Amino acid sequence: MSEHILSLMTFFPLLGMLIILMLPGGKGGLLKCTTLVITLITFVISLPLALDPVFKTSGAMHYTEFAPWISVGDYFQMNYSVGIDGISLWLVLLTTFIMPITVLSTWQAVDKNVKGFMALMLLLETAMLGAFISLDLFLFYIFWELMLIPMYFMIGIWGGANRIYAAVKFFIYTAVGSLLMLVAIIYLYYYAVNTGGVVNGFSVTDFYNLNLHPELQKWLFLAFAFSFAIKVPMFPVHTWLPDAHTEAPTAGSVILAAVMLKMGTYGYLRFAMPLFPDALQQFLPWLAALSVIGIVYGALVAMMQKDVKKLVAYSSVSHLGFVMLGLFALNNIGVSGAILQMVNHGISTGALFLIVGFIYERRHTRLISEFGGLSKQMPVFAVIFMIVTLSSIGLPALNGFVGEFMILLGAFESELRWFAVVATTGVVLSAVYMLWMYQRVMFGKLDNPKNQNLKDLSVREICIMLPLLVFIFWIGVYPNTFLEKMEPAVNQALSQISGEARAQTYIPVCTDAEQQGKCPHTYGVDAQGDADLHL
Amino acid sequence: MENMVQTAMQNVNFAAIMPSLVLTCFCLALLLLNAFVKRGSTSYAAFFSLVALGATACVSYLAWDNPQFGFAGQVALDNYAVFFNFIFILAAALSILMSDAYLKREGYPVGEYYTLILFSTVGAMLMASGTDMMTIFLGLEVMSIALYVLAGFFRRQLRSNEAGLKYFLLGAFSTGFLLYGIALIYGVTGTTNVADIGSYLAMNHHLVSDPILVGGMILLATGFLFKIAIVPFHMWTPDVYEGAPTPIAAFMSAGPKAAAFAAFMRVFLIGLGSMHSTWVGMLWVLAVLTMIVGNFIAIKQTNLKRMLAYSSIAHAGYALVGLVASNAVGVSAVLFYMLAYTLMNIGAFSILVLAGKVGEDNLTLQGFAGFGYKRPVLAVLFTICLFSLMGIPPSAGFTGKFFIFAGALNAGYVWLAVIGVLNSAVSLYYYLRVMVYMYFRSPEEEFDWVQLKPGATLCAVISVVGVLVLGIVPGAVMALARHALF
Amino acid sequence: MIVSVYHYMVLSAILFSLGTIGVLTRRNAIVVFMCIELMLNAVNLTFIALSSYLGNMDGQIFVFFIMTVAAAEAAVGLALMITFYRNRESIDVEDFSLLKL
Amino acid sequence: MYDNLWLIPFFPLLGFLINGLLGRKIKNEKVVGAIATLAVFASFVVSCMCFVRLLGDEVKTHENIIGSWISLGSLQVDWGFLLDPLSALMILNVTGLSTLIHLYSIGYMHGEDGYPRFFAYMNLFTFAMLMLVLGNNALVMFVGWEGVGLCSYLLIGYYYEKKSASDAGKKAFVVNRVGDFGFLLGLFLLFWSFGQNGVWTINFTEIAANAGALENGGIIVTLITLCFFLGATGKSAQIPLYTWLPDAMEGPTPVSALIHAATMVTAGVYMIARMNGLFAMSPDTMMVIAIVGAATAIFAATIGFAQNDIKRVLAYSTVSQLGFMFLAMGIGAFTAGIFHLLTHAFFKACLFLGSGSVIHGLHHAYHHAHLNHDPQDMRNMGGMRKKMPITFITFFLSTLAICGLPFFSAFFSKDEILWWAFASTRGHWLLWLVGTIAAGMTAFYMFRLVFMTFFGAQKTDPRAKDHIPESPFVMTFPLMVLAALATFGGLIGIPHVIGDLVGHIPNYLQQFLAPVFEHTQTFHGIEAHGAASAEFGTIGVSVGVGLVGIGLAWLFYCKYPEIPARFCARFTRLHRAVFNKWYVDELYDALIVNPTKRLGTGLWQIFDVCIVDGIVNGVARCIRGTGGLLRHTQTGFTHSYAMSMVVGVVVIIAICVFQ
Repeated sequence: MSEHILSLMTFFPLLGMLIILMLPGGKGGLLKCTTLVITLITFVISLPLALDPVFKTSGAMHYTEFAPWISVGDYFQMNYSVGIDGISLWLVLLTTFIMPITVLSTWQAVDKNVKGFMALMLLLETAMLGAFISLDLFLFYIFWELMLIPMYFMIGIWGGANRIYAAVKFFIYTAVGSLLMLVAIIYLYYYAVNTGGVVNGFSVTDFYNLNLHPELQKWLFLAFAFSFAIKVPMFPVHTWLPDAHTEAPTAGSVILAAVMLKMGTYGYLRFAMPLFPDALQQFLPWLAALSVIGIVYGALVAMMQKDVKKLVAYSSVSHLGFVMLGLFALNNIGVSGAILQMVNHGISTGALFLIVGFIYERRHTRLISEFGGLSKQMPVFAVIFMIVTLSSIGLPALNGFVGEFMILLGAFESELRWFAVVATTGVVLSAVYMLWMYQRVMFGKLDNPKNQNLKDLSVREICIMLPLLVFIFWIGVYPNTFLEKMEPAVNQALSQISGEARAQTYIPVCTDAEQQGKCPHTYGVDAQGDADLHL
Repeated sequence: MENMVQTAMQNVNFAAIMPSLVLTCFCLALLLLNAFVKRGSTSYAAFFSLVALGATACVSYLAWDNPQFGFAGQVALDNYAVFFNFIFILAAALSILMSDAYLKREGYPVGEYYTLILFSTVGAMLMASGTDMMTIFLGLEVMSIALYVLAGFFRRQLRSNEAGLKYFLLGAFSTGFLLYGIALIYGVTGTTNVADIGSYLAMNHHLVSDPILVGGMILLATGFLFKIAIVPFHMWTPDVYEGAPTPIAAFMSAGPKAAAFAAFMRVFLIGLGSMHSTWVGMLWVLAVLTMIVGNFIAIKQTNLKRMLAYSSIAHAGYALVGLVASNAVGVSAVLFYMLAYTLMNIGAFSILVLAGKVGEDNLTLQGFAGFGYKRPVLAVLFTICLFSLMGIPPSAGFTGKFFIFAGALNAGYVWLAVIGVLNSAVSLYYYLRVMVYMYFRSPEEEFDWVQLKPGATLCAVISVVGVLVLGIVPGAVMALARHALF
Repeated sequence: MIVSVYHYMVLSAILFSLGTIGVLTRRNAIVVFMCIELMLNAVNLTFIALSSYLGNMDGQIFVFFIMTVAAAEAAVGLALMITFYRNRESIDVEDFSLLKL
Repeated sequence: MYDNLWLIPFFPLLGFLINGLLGRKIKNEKVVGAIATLAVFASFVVSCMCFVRLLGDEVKTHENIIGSWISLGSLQVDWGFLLDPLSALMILNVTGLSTLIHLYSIGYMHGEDGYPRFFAYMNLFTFAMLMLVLGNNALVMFVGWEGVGLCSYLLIGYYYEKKSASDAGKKAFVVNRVGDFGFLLGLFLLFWSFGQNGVWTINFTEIAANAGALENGGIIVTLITLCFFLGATGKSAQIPLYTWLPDAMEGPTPVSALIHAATMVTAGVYMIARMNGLFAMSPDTMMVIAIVGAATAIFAATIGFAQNDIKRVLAYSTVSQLGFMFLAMGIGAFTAGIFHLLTHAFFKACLFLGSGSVIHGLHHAYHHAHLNHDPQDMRNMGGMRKKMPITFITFFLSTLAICGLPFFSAFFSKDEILWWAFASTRGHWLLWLVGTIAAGMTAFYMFRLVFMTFFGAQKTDPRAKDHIPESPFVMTFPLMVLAALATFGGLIGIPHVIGDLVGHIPNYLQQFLAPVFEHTQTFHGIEAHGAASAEFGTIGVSVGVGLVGIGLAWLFYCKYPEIPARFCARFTRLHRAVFNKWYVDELYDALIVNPTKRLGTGLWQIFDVCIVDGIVNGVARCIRGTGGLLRHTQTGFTHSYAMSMVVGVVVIIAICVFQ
């Protein structure tokens, strides 16, 4: 049981999807409840992972499962190989934790073909969890691409006015990147095989040990980095995000912000950086520069937005910039801060999108100018909104601060000192755009007649927000709960990147590795043409 | 005198042509049957031909791992041929499944239709197992002549006539090139037997750059590339697919294309393997051109049949990449891809058959607005096929492309692979657009004319299941494809 | 002068080219088809010449096949043309213009 | 006892939670007010106990670690508190004043809607402020640092329906954030530079202990301290970041008294005192601080001349007084700075509350008469002393104190600062001069205020004038207490010269604070040396200047009230400039705010929409365009198809054969 906990957790939502498809389409309530239950069960399944003390002591992969999957002689070998360490642990839990909340948030928001929506949500959850736990690049890629499909439909079917453009843009934008990564993955594999590297399938952990030629690393890294950069999204390939976020239904935006963006950052930390350390060193300044530009740029652009949702979307660009900077600091403070900030961003920005959803459901507009003085009408909402805003600003003793502080401190301790200095201005700017938005929405006279009789948050909506608030304070006041479990894994990853772990010699993994070493022969290229090919 | 006869008789080995033989017999039987059954219903013929195909499949299966050679090296029923036979049979069976209701709807309930499909299948099988230019040529013609008729089968429909005529004229034209190529190669090597050509050229390597031989090689390639629909020999494809009856378009895009590939690869890898350096560059360029032209023009299409025609050109380009790689991975990837493509493309066509009105004027993007809400099940099946054509996992399309590009990269054709994936990124656009219309637009029609005809529906379901299976556990089939290499 | 295989080759090449040019230029579908036949016969000529030059029969056997196939093609082709003519009252190749772009 | 330090911030937090969560359920104002006040009072009691305990204790520094906060590798941060003489004084100051002001607010805020909200915020503020002063490391201090900023944001924007109020709140927060930017950078630099020497710490005691690790007067330490000072200027409203404080007067008056006079704004001073060892290591920074302080002192004073809003005058006077404190810190007179911090807390709190009482009265009157004049405009006041005697007396005493008349509290603190400025090893006679002039100006505009408000003819609207009540006891009681403190509070720090005169009264404050500052001062040889005569001289001068200021004020605003008008008419441009605060806000808008906004829009509209998306959509459009062109090769004519085949073949043959 416990050794299959990851598979169980990952594929349970898929099972749930089938159940949903069985149910009659008419009964929206039933469908929503079922989905809620399924996601909750998934969350419960994933809980033991969080409680397991093993992560405190070892940074290796745990709960690993391995099964040969596609094995075609000397051609290639793909395995179903999954595992989890202190890094993916929190992202997995973030996913399972955020899903029930998003389902709850759809209660009123989604009324047309609920069945499809719920099915897609569950499919999406499986895809996201799968991507976080895959240790085989091929498997990872499958889940990575699979994620696009549900989100594409979510945006396209339940989205706003400009949804078609947004959906198609989202799909193609992201796919272009990942297709290049696919080429890189295959190339990496055959390079490994043909140069006699011992790899068991597309296993990342084996690829870590390859000593790739720097020139080669450069190209492969670029392919990976580009693909992940689009997902993050890093400046300047972030332009799909505002559209996607703005058009997506609330649940979609929440998932997109809370989990899917983390795919990119996670991809950097798990794949791009440790696989190609030399290339990373080569591009580090440029990438750091892009992240810092992203921080400032996102903030400046967010400041001038007229649409609340777009504003939050751009703020994501800024926050993710922080995360990337933390990763590139390449020291345990920065990287741990980055991982923590991934979780924080998931919670805070997720909460912000939910909040935007609340007022959107009430007023069916997202234009800041349409609001004003709401706090008179909706005091509870005002309080929650304020707390979330502050956590997104990074007020000390709330979650945002710990992450940002560690990231900046880490960056400052590393070679990226000056980048850190520039990035710190983001602290000022975030206050500007968030508070300005809060002021324009919540403060002032309640003069717009349409806002005169808005209802304050319902019990359900408060229940949606409460768990998030709990974590906002928890991470802010006692982040060690999370830090202590990610520290060993982070150190592992860092030693991987710094190349200390790379010195170890290849361990033979599968028996026919020697034949794999030989490149499958080529027809008739040589004039004599090997006779054994002929009839 | 006597021992001459002896040797001749020794060379006769009916086992080597058994599948074609069996199927031919069934065809003749069906022809007679048609003569005695009164017009109106063709279900019996469809059923009969399915049985025929089943039988043929069994017969071919006997030859798996038990290769049969005969007729002085004219035919070889090796695993390679058997694998392709299965593709042809599958393609034919699926098209036949969707045809019955279709013919009724369009008002051509004629049994000969099935006979013709079976005949062209026979031709395809001959091509796949032919190891001599003569057999290959014969197979090609048997296949094509049947297809000429099928393309123009709706004889009261001008579009269909036009499709048939265009296909016929251009097909015959390309045959001319093919034959001239064969003749020239014959002139240089003194034989029409593929293996002998190969060994001859391997021994006299100086001939490889001989202009006559090179010219012959290219003319020969032209003949095959025409059938595969490779730029610049692709032009007939959209017109013919659009004009031909939909099931025939589906069949043509799968079976004959695969057959042409089968023969093409056999001839070029074994017969002209020594000239690899000469033709690989040419195919590299043609593959790139084909992918680009196919995808780029498909973007502008509004008629779905025509769009699928262009997409089939693009897919021929992807498949050709595997041949350019011309290593074990690449070639078996082509085998796999042909199977995958057969499934996903015929699946897509079967939805068109089900969704079409009489005359099929509604098979446009606009015509599919809101299809997803009115006919959810069909729409989902269609969607899966389209995602597979895009190459999004987990689908046969993805694994197929993955293997193809794996071959290319293994052989070191990085840029070819990059161009390939970028092209499939382009292709996303027009496939996604279909879904945009199906799901993101509100329905304008009730689609009440759409009934789930058992045959076509079964066909769709089979294809989709196949697509998913090949997408999730492609290992076994790919292993077969690997095992099927000559 | 001695008529060598090269003369045959050249002649057939010329015939083939004539056929090709015909296909490209003539408008009447039947004439176009006859041009194709001309190409095929050029091929036949090549085969015969080469076969006698090389001294093996394969070429000549091939020719029989080609002739047969050509006959079959002719049958099918003419049938198609007739059906087309029925609907369009023309077999001008320029009139096959319903399907395009 | 020391292990219960955490109780001190805990009680206000508790109060905040109760009022914050249940406040709206508790309908009764009295209960809400009582809860809040008692919460603060409780922590005041605890603080007193700690203080007393510390007085009698040999060991002067005690830490109380609650638990670990962030613990990762070299970064080890605790939730910990530090009690030493400095923080002991501060907690007394904070909790004491806070209690009084809470008490006052019960009366002042009576009948406001959002009454619980107000007290919740006030408690939260007290909590944050206590975290700030008690924190045993820079990060916990930063929690308080930002926390007080947040509360001031919330309380300034208390009347959130007024745009001006919420604007002011936002401005305060953002400007403070600019300061925090400096604070953070300083923190990073500190952590890093200490780390270079193997000590990874941001703990104050360890910083003090390892300060030697850094190069004395080196660039690093200068940078660190300058960064921290930037933080201080933000929090304590010094040039260039002082602009938010006057606007902050949009908040209710008790808020101004507690946050923007007595406690929060002095956080910067406290922070410097807390890290005096570090600051003392960089004479350059010290000089910068001193100059900025002096400049602020005099600059703010000038603006104080021309304001008519009673609270704004007090606000600028606060800025100016803070300038004095920074001057003190800059010249190494840490004790004097803290001393002035305390005395200023007393009298400025009293002044604000007094003005509040006046405003309250006028507001009441206007309300009664259904007028909506501005109750804060001094031009509508005058002759108040008869209407509200207690307020007047307390206010007058505090004014005398701020003017530094002999034996009032500021007399001792301010004069000590000036003496240090004159005689300190880090001082300079120019600094002294500026300070003295500023003192004189203070006297002038403060008495201008007093005369305009309490003396002369009553200029209040006749319909309202008869309805101005004296404030209730809950409001006057704090006034009296504070007035008393303002009057006699100075006696805790009598300078030696005077002490010797009267007969060996020691400087208690100096003795008490010695453990914190003495080491630094001796180590860096910071001291004020000079003859007693010289010290008496400076004292005399400043007192004289003060009297002159008062005299001028009397001339202008009692004797010949027409003079100011004529003066304004004479120097119109100058007056307008001063009246508009030297146009500094406008300058900042023009130089920073608007360009940033324009940049934001530009980046969005041009870079995002045009360039990036332009490229993205452009590529798509190109592909579609190419498709449209290629499409036309598909003419539908069999000839052209055949032609393409032939051409294809010919070209390929040509390439392959003739290459």
